[in-house]
Amino acid sequence: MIVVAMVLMTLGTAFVLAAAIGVIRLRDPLQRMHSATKAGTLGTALLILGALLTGTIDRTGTGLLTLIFLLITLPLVAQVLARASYVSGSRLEGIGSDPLDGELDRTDEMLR
Amino acid sequence: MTILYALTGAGIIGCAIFMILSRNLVRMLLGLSLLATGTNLLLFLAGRIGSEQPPIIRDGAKALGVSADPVAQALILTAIVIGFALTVMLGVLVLRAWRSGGTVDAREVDAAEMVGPAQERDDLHG
Amino acid sequence: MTLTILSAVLGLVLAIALVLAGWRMVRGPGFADRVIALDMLTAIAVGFAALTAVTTGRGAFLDIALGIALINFVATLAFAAFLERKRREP
Amino acid sequence: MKQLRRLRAICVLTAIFLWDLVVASVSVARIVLAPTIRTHPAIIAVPVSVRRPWAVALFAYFTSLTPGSTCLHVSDDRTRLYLHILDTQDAEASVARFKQLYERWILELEA
Amino acid sequence: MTCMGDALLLTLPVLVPFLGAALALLLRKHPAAALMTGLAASGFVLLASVALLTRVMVDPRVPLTVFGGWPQGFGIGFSAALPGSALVVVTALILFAAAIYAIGDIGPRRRRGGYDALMLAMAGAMNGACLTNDLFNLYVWFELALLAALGLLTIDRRPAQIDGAIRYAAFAMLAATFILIGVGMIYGMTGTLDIRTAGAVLADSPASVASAVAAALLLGGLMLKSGLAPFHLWLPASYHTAPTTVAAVFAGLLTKMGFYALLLVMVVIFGVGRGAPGGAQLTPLLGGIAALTMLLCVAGALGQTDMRRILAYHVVAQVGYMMAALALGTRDGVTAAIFYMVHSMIVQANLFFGAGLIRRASASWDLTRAGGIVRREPLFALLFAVPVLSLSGIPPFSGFWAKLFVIRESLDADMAWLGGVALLAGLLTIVSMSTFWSDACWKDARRTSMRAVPKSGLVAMALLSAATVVIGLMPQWLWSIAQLSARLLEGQG
Amino acid sequence: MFVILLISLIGACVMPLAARVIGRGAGLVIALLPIGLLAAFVSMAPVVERGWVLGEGRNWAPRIGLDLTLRLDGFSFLFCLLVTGICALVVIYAGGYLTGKPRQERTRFFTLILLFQTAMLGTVLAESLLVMLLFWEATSILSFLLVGFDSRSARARRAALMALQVTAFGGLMLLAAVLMIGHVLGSYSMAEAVRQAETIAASPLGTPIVACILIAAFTKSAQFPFHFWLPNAMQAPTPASAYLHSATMVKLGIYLLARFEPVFAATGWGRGVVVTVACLTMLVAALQALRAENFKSALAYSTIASLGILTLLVGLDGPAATVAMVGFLLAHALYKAALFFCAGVVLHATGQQNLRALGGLARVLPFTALACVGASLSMAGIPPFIGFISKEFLFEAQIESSWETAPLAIAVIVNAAMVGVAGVVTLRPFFLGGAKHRELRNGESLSLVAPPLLLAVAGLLISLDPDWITRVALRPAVAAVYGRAVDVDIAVWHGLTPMLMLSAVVIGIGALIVRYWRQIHIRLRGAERFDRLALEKLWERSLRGLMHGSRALTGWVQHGDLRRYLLVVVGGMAALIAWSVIAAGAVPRLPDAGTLRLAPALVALVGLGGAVAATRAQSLFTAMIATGLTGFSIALTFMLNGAPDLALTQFAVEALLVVLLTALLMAVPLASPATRTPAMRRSDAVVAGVMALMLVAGIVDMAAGPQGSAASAFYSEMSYLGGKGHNVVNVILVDFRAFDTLGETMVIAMAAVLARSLLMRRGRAAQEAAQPSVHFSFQAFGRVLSWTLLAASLVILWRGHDQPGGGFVGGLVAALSFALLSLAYGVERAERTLRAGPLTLVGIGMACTLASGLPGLIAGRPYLTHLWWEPVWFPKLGTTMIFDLGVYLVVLGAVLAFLFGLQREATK
Ligand code: NA
Ligand code: NA
Repeated sequence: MIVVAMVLMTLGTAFVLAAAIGVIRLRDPLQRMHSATKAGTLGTALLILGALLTGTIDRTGTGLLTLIFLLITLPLVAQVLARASYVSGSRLEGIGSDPLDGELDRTDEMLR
Repeated sequence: MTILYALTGAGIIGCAIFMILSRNLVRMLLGLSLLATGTNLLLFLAGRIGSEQPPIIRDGAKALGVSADPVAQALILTAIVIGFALTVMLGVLVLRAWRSGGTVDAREVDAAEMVGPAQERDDLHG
Repeated sequence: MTLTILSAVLGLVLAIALVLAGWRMVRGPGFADRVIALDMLTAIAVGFAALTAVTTGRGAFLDIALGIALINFVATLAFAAFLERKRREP
Repeated sequence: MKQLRRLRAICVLTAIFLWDLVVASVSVARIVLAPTIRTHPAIIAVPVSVRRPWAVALFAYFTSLTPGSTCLHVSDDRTRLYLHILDTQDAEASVARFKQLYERWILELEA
Repeated sequence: MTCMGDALLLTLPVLVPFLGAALALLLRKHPAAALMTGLAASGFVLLASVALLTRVMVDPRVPLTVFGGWPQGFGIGFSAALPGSALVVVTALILFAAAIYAIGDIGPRRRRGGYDALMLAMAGAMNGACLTNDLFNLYVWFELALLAALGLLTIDRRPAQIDGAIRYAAFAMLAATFILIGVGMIYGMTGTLDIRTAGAVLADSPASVASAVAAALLLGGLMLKSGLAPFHLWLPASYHTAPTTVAAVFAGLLTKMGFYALLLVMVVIFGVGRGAPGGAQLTPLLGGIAALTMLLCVAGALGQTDMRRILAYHVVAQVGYMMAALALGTRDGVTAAIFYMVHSMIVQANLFFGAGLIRRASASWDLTRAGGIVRREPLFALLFAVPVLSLSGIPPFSGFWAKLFVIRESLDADMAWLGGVALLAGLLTIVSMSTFWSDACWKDARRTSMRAVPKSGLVAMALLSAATVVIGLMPQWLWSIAQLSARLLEGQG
Repeated sequence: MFVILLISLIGACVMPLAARVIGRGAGLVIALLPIGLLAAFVSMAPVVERGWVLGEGRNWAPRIGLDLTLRLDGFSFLFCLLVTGICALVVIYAGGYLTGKPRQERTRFFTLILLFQTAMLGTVLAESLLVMLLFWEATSILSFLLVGFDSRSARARRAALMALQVTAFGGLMLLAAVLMIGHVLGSYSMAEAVRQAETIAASPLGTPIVACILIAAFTKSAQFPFHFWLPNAMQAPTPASAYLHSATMVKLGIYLLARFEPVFAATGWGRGVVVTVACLTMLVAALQALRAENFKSALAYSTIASLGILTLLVGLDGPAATVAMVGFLLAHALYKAALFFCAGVVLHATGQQNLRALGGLARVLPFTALACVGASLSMAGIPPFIGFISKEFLFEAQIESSWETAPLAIAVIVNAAMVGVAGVVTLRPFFLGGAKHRELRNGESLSLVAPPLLLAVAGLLISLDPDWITRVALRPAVAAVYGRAVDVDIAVWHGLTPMLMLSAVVIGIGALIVRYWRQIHIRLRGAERFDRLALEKLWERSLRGLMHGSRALTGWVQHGDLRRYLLVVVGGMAALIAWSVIAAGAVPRLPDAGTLRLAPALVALVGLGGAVAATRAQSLFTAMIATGLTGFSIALTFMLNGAPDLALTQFAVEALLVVLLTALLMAVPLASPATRTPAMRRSDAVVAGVMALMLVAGIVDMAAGPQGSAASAFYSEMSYLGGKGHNVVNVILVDFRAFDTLGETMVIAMAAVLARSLLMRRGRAAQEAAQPSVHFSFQAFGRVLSWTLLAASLVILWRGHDQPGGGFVGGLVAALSFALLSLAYGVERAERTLRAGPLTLVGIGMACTLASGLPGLIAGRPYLTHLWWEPVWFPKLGTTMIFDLGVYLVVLGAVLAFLFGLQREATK
């Protein structure tokens, strides 16, 4: 059990690190958002799961609640951030056609 | 660790002071918020650091074992909330200044220093 | 014991992630980049809470994890709302 | 019977959700950790069949999980979702996948 | 008197204003009810504080209550050691006078803005600061006073008020930081927040960098609060923007609260006057600060024609005298400082009251435009002469004794030069205040139509003027209290 | 004597009311008071005559060293006679002089005059120097009020201010002198000071004491260079001039000098200074008296000259000088008061003061002319008037003193000038120049002419039969001043003495001056350089300079630039710390290095990095994000060091700051162009850096010191047993140190009041704000998430006593839930959901918090003693919960007050 816990924790942390690297390396805010929210949150979820499995903590309920809340809010945060990035005029790398053009107001110049 | 934290706290305070000295009122406001943060870190050192254990009595126990100093934490908790109230209050003042004068440059927000007949028109109240 | 060491190592990794996210927050270039990096911090903080809970064996830190998740989520939304609205002004 | 169908839909959706989450994260991590970043981002419009607002929201929600896709915007008449896709070669395939994988079950719920 | 009675007496000066503030807040939509709440609470606090002082004078055992019923040193304690309980009475007197004055000065709009709640909160803060034994608690009261002050300052939302409040807030937040770090360091060094215990621990330990830094931080922070030069700059930039009643209460209470804390910290914790390690190195500096404050701020007053600004500068200059007394580092110096503080609180508040009435009558804050009071409002002119003369140090008013003590003690402490500076500043004060009175009251009004001053204003002024005269005629009474206070402060009571 | 003073004081307050009732005769009625007092003093004559000293003492404030001690000796007695006697005449005279003035003004005048009488009596009767000082200052103030009596006149006000400022300066000097004497002797007794004159002079404070006394005396007695206020003081109504500025008040300086003669004589230089100043005064005054254009100022300058003579006599040694001083004091009071009265009559009658414009009044004002002649003859020192006798004494004193001839020569010249002035003021208005005035505004009346006539006659009678006055007043006075009895022989005719010769010379020169006055006068007036001798211009210029200087200084200090203000504060603070550390001479200590924990170290450094980035950010938004990074890292630091409560609170605060400050940033421009030059930034950085280093030194040294807190140990032990809570931090907050929390709650509440009064309220915004444009999903899920947060906040509140949480965090999280609502649906919706106004929540919360302490108080325990109830059906219930609930409500209400207000303002 403890081994599973440790593996999960390590894996989770690795995901978080990967997400952070993505935030650095990816080229535009929308791409970075994918990395930050998804990989980051999954990593954290695994970390919590691992921590719960170590058996040293007597707060399984809280841990699970955290996990669920994180996972439930993750897509919402992703959507809101994505839209905010878009309308705040972020540079979008490599996007060919933009069907949203005309549908959603967008600042011409990126807010910076 | 103590020295590192002391350097960090004081460094934050130094940066905060640098920002407070700016003439942009919003910058000053952010500086004051930073100032509170740095101060809290220094206060934390007054209780000494060393234990990662929270000052929470374990279930079944009657007294607290080795843990971080609870008094310093209680003080900081108070200080955090007061600092928050002050920061936000200053924010409100800055916003009002912006609404009335259209500027957040401290050099142009100087109505209080200009005393005399000019400002008397509007300050009679019943 | 191994758990403690592992936690320390993982903590360091999380700290590095924090440095990276912090770097993006500070460097931008856009407001959106900074906000996204800020959201990344939530995950890191919750991770730290979980690790601290493991090293100290205290569930209190998991309460904090939940608290952070609840709280920071609103901060992200507030920033997003700011970005949405601020665009209308020159 | 209807309740049962709904329960099944919820279970399926949860399972898809968790699975997709892992897949999404792994794929993002792969992209990120690759020696050179090679992404093909795109913004695509997805027509929506479900009508109830919560159902649309749910659809948008699930599309935001899949490997590297996020709902950017829901059109005001709630007939289209606009997705940002991190790495796609074939936009049409993606649209089809969303409709097939999620919308079907959400329709089930809405019914 | 039982212990229970003590607990009640010590709690009321803080509890009643706070309860009143809560009530006033809930009643804020009904200005008349808020007014009555404020008036009733102020009056009740005055009675309670007089009862407390009487209790202290009657029974030599210092009344003490520890909130929460914990042993002394482990909870926050209030004790009515003398300077505190005397200041509570003065505070209550000023606030009661202000409540009366406000009847004619604070209209429904301001009351709906929360005037009464803010004022009562400030009263509670001031009383708390006077009674508390706890260093951090003192900090909390300072913050409360600050917030209440800012609320009162900006109650009309005028640009000048906002600007003044920003300046005030910026300084105050720096001050709070200094004080807070200082308090934290005291805790870090002594492990206690009880002022006396901390002082005892520090007195027994050798001088250290930490104690030197903490002493400087607390001194600097409290200098900011009490407006001592060169940290006084915020005060003349903000006080004058407030409504009259508010400015009067500020002048009477705020800086004195800062100075009282300064006194407490310097004497009790750092043993100024006892040559204890920790604060002794600062003593020589205090004299310079005092001299600078007196001269710089009197000069400030001389350079103005706006009544409120003149008075604001005098507020600070007066703190300079108190600092001069403290700087002597003797027990009689501390006594003189306490005497001066009480005198100055009453007089400063009264002066602002007077300025407000002059403004009411002549529709201008500018001295060059005011005038004609003696003929239109002879009673007011007479009442106003009392604080004017007292501030100028003319006998037989309280200010004469206050100045006399400062100078006398400076001689006894072999710091005659400081007394000389006080004398010089006194001369300049006379020049300033005689011009003030002559211009405001004596000369002819520029405008023919003058408005009558409200009766409530006169009643408030009469109250404070009477106090000034009583102190002037019976200086020994206050001197004895101050002397006993100084002894208690130094832990020899 | 107390009784006398008391009667005088009460009388001063009561008697003038007569002027309200009675018209013309008021003066006579009111004069009963001074006459009665005079009678009382005369009745003491037998005692004084024997050289006894009457003493009385009352304890006033012995701890301050202030005893209300009075003493009546010969010198005081003489003054008392003058003060009360002349007061009687002044009051009578004023009764006539002020007819036509409104009753209120007359009442005021009489009150002031009688109060002044009291003050004078008090000054000369005081034995304690402090008491003397009290009355001395009172005379200054009353003089101020009397000079400026006609306050409508700018000149009068200016003169009054000048008089006040000069004499108040002197008063402060006297205060200093008295305090220094008290310091040297340990007593404020005047007798003691005189007795120990040598001790005083020999003490290190001897020189300043004497200097202060001399300055005090010179200002009061209008000696050069402080003389200029007196001619200006002639703006006072004439009766007041007669009383204050010739007969009595200005003599207080002489009184002081005479009393302290032993003290300044004991220094090597005291007499020299006094004599020199006296001579200068005499010369200047004589010159100006001849230049004076109008009646009253001629008299004023002659008064200054006379005061110079008196000062000279005090300065000269030997008994004859004392005799001469006492004699001249009396003589001068008599004739100068009379002359002022006459001047007043002339002014009253003609409205004209210019000596060259007046003439031939003897026909219309015969009695006045008569009195004037009498007084002038006395002034000119013509036998058999008393002035002659005093002049004789003067010359005798000079010849007998140890001084060389210079003072003598000056005295001769000055006296000659006095003769001239006396002649001029008599002859010109009354006898020369033809009948210029046919129509008079006011004629003579009994109350106007009786006083000067009485004085003139008194001058004559005394010199013809000097025995009584010599016995009763002069001899005891001389004895009192000189310290032992001196044989005083007053007679008009001493035979042919050198003094007589000198008198003759004086009269001769004087006669010439009278003859050629017009020429001399015009010539002297033409010489404008003498104007400068008046020194009032200099005084006013220096006052103006003071004002300008002050303004310039204040402008320089109070320049209005907030940055420089704050720089002064921070720089000053750093300097203060540096001084403190260096002066304390302690060596900094270092704590044990301990183990370096990498992750926490890195986290802390990220915090520092955020702060640095915040200082360098171009945009305010970036600065805010960077600030947030710091806050976040410090919150993590708290968590990593065993402070979950702190971490949670800090996270909540950071989140709320984001919500609230973005609302601010919504309104203001984000770009913040540089407001400082690079040089400024550098200096700011240096100051900030130094300050930071100081703090590091202090904190590190503190951490190296011994550790251990009794309070912490107690709380750790008692938290559960006494406070029934597992979370020690929370128990501290709601129980051990609940009073802090109470205060903090009030802080937040007041912040809310401020926010509410400064920010827009519901209903103030004209139209409903449009739905904010946010993501559809956000609106779809917003409500449920908001309820989740609200529920969580209640859980946090509830569990706070045992687990991380409590009222603060609970309230903050609850506020976040409303923030969520307002972000998703607009602030209107959030406000509607709340239903109650934020301030109402705050008020209820305050009431809860405050009330939670009352049960304990009612139960006879200290306030905030929490009571617990553990029923079987529930774990535990305590008043702490009410307390924490109050905190929760206050925090929630306050944050919402800010939130709603800021968001409204932002979206306006
Ligand atoms: Na002599
Ligand atoms: Na001689």
